[in-house]
Amino acid sequence: MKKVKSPADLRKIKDEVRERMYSKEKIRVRVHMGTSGLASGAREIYDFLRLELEKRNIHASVISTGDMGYSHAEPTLEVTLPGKDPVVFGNVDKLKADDIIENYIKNGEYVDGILPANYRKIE
Amino acid sequence: MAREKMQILICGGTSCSDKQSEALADNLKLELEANALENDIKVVRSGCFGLCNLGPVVKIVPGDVMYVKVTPDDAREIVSEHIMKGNKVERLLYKDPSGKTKSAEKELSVYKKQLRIVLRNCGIIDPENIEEAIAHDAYEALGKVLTEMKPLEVIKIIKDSGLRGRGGGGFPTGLKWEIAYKNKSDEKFVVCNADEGDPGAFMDRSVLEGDPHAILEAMAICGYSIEAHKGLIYIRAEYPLAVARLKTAISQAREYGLLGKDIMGTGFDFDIDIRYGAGAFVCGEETALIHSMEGMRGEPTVKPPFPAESGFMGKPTNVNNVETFACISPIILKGASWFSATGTEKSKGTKVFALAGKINNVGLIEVPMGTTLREVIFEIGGGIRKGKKFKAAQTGGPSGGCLTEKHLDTPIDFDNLTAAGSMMGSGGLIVMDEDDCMVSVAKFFLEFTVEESCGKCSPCRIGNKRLHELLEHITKGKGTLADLDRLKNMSYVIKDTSLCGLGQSSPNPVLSTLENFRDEYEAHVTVKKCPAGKCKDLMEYFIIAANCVGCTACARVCPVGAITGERKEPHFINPSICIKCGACMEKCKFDAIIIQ
Amino acid sequence: METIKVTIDNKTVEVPKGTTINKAARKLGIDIPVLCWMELHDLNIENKPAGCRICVVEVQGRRNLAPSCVTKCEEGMVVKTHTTRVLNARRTVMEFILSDHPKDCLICAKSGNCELQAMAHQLGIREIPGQEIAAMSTYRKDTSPSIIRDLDKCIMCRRCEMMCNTVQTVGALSAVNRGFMAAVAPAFEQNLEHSTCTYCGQCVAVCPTGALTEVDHTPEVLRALADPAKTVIVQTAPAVRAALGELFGMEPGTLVTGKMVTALRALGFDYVFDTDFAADLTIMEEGTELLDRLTRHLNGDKTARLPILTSCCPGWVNFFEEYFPDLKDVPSTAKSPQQMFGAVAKTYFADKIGISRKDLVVVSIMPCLAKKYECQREEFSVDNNRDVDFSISTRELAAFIKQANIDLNNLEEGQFDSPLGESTGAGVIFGATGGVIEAAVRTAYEVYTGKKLSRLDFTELRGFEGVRSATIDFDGLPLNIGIAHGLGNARKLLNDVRSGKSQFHAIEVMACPGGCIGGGGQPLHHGDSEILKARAAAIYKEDKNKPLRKSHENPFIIKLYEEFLGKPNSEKAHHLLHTKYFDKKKKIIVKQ
Amino acid sequence: MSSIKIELRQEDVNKIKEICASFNNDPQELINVLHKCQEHFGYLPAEIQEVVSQELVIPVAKIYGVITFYSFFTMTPKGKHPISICMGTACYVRGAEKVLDEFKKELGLQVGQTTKDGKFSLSSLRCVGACGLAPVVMVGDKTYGRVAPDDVRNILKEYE
Repeated sequence: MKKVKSPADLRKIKDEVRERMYSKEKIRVRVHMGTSGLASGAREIYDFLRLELEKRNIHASVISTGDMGYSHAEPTLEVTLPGKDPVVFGNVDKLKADDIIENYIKNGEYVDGILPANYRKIE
Repeated sequence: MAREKMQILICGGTSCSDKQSEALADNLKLELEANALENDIKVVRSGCFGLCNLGPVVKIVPGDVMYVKVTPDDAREIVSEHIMKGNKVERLLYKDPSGKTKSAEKELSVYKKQLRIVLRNCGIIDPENIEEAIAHDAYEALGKVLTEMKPLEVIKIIKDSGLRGRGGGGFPTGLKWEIAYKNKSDEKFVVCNADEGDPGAFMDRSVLEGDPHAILEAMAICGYSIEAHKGLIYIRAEYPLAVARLKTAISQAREYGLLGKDIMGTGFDFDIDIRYGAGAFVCGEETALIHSMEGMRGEPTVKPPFPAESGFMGKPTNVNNVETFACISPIILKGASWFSATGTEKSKGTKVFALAGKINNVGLIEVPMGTTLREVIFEIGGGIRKGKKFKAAQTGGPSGGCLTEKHLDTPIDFDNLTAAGSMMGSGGLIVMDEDDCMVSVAKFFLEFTVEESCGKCSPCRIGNKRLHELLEHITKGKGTLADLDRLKNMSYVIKDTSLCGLGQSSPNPVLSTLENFRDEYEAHVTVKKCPAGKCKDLMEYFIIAANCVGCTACARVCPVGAITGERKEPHFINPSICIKCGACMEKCKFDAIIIQ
Repeated sequence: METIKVTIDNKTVEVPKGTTINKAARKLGIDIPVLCWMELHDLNIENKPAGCRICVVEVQGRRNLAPSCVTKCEEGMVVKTHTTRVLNARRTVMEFILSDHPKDCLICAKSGNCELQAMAHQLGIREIPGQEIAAMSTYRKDTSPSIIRDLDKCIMCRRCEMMCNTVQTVGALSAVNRGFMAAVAPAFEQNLEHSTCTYCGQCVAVCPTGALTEVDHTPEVLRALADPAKTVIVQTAPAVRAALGELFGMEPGTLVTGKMVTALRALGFDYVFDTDFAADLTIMEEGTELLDRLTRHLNGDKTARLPILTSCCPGWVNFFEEYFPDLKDVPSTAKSPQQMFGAVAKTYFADKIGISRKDLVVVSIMPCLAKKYECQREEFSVDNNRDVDFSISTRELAAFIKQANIDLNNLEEGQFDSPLGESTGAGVIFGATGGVIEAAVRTAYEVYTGKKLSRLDFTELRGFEGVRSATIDFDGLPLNIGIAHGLGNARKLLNDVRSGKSQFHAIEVMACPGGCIGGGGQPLHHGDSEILKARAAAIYKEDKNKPLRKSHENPFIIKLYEEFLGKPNSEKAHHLLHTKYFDKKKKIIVKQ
Repeated sequence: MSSIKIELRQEDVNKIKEICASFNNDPQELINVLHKCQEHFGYLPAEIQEVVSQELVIPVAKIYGVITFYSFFTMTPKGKHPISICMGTACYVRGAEKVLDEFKKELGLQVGQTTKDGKFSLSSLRCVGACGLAPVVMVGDKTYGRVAPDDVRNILKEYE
């Protein structure tokens, strides 16, 4: 357990985690699992990805997050390939998830149903 | 990993209102095939880039080159120049007002309609992992406040930022904090109102589920500013996931010393507990919320005294909603002027809306204050479903009113919405199309209010019931023109005399539909017709003789024997027997039965 | 005190900071109508839910109309109380309220005395638009031994709820449901009988409409009077005479003892007696018990528990049986005057006139609704024949007198019959808070010290303060006395007794604020505490005018003991004049 | 006067007491206590309210007043498969009312009722937040999206 004893401690954690989260080598998959996502079956997709990525020997971290707000396209997930911008896919079912693994994660090939970041972020 | 293949992304898709992109995609594929590239280069239909006024847009990877306002005819040039030769098609690149060309998506993103401040981390971080939150700036603002600022300095930044309460009323947040700060007491409370009760609104829930630490941190900052050491989150019990994530977040924050005693070694103590709502919309009103937190019926009481003077347990209490709190940390970190640079003169920052109803892209969006309804509905929202005609957008839920075609280009902010007879409310935005009967919509909202009225004051308890009854009467075709005046008078009196915000705003849906769609009301009471064809009692099923082949299918399916006619002769529906079940219309294969 | 200036209807007035618009307007002679709001100023009772919205006014600069009952004046505030906007709003709100209220005024128990009816009249409502399509919120009617609840007539003023919870801390009533079906009811919307209700009747006393009324027993009384085989006698409680006149247009505080006696006689009662006689008897029994316990206690007898608590008030008895059953050996075992009267009447007096108890009907006129329940308690019956057959309230008596076309104003002053109509001033003051203990002190002092009292007016025991205490010097023994009226105040003293903190030797408790003069069966005060004060003054006036003012000097009491009872607390007295209490707290039964 | 006997099993009494104690018998925690009790017992019958009343020292009338105020609390047991139809605005404009009517018709129930065999209960709720799937029906924990009246019979069949 890390007790944060000062703002400097906080910054240390921040830097460490950022390093870990955004290290260039890692594939990151975020499954959006808020109520809306879960109601549309995001849990199934999450389980599927964890299992299949391991089976297919792809080293990736799969995490659950809240929803992005794309209710019309739930379930959604985001894949960040090393060195690339995150890409969000919508209306993901198992078939699509398989497609995503095979085409995008393995080959960087997009599949239909990409939801580009349609917003600005604060930097 | 394989070398990166070239790919073409085209915005739009089944939900996009701009049908050009479909033809464009087809043309691109044809062009690729013509050049035998269809196996090497993929054409992908993507969702909206948020650049609808530049659409359709085509993005080519690698390189992230963006072409704007691409027509189907441009397919050939894109393939022959860019794909085959690697030359950018200059004329399709975006040129900013100064004439400078921008080709990369990143450069264009400033033109995106949405700006995520509140939703900055939603979908980005694992809400159950505090370290990911910290990696995305969580608690940095708290650290800054605790080590570098005095309470009044924090309050000043919030005041200067122009942040107004996102719960509905739009009261300046900094001012609210200042009042709570000035009321000295041995004990004070910070309350987060997460009792999102608007039907069709789920902004707060998404934030709590996606970024709970943003709220905890902001509450602690508020606590420091008003000199409170205890925070309470009042949340709907119907949000089990949000509750679970909040609980996890609270315990992780305690573990990390970011809540509890001596936060970050600064000597400041602040802890947060959760209180549950139990399904009462009125508990969104702050005095009702406080009573509910005290274990009582959530009945509102007269203000003053305001919670800032006498709130939870009679102590000074500052109540803000989730979205308001979610704005706090960025304001502290980036400064008041950063925040106030976005928005309109009197409404700063962004607003999250839950788009729902007859709109293609149902979901959560966050736009700068001042964005127009047109941009929200037709660009971000992808327009009306099934290509139907836009009729109205209801904002502010049961407390709001509807905006119509004439409001499409009004910048959305607190004051404009109020002037248009609606209100910001918590951010539900329900879109209606030509098939929606506005009398029925008003009735729907009144039904909600009647159910949710606490019953304490007579205008809300009885008056809303009477409004609902009269609307029902009208939708049954029994109303008169005089009833419309009565609707109006009752509405004004209920607004004018009710005890709390619920009753003071509950007639808004009636008044605003009456104002904007009076002809529709009049049709109901004079010619007894529902123009949208929604009101069952005003419908009449009718057989178009020319289309009817006399197959007798309708007569056989009619449960009450209202349809007569000889085989192979046009049939006839007896309206006095017909119960308007619609079975005949479903059965008819010749489109011979219509509703009049 | 800081004062501020406000302008109401173009007139400016200076009021202390914190004054509401409504009160400031009253200072200017502007009577803004109120409905739910109610205040009994001297008793610290205020009901201000700001729920009815009848009293709304226009405050310059405010978006909405403001309820004048709770909105405080601010410096320079400009208020308009009768603009067209205000008048239209007030009328429309009233139409709303009436649209959900039965229109059976003609046969409503509250007719003529109903604040809603009066308001409808004042606002000139002549029709209710849309009534034909307006649903009404309807509820099951509930009749308990004392109180009838007809929630169809409830307007959610919340006065009853406030009385039951804040003032009385009985907690039998609560707002239930929400929205259109919101009402005030006991738990599970069961009958009052199954709730913690003490029948104190304070809810009825403040209800502005016919939603809460008393059970009317006058038809039974009429039937008994019409039965030639029955001898019907009546006893009248002290507080009745100080209030009955109000219902005949007399000023509050007018004593109508003699006229009341004449009226009762005219109604056909065979004997008109006075509960005051039984009050004197109560002092003999309770006073003796006090001295006995006190002496034993002072002599170190641990079984003698102090303080002793008075037990005349049936609402109070119900209260401690419900909430303090663990202390049920603390109150005096003496029955209430009503029941002592019944017990003596059905034995001593029945014998005297030579009839069986079955042929004697005892009617009591009480300021109280709990008395209706009390006389129905099983332990107060012999062979299914009640000691007191019927108890009717001051209001019922007035209605009865009017039905018989008797004008109380024009009656001769009559005299109570003997012997059960003879009383002292000590019996009379039972009607006001502090009176019972003052009467007890007058007797106990002389019995204990063997000396004559030099003064009879113990003003230190009088007043309207909710909890009072005084120490009376019993010739060297300082006797600590506590007084509480209103059950919430009683609860405070009882909690001290329970925790052993109480320093009192004796405590008087009356369930109703003000004592019996403010009872649930009295003419409605409509929120005017001046009325209660006037009634109390009348009680003390009657005491002052009595030739005898100490219970033990009542010759007929002395005779009763000589002829019948022996001495106070004798075995016979115990049998007839004392009772026991029951644990009525809800029990959780474990199912096997 | 009160004369009702409250009958409960000892273990149930103990459970309620345990719940109350976990909130320090604090009357302000009434709503939290009721949530926990309903979570455990499924509903809040009079007996439970009486025990909570004694533990927290709140008049039972007040507890009943609170329970009848909040739509989340119920005094009648829910069915084995509680059916909730979202009546949020998004679902409403996409036809939730017709779906609700169909459930009413199929089950012969009104909102708030439970079938005689205790199998189904019907309720409406405000916005489950799956507006993209409107109209939404929940049976137990399972969510059904884009439900049309014609789907109702099939949904019910799944639970037969």
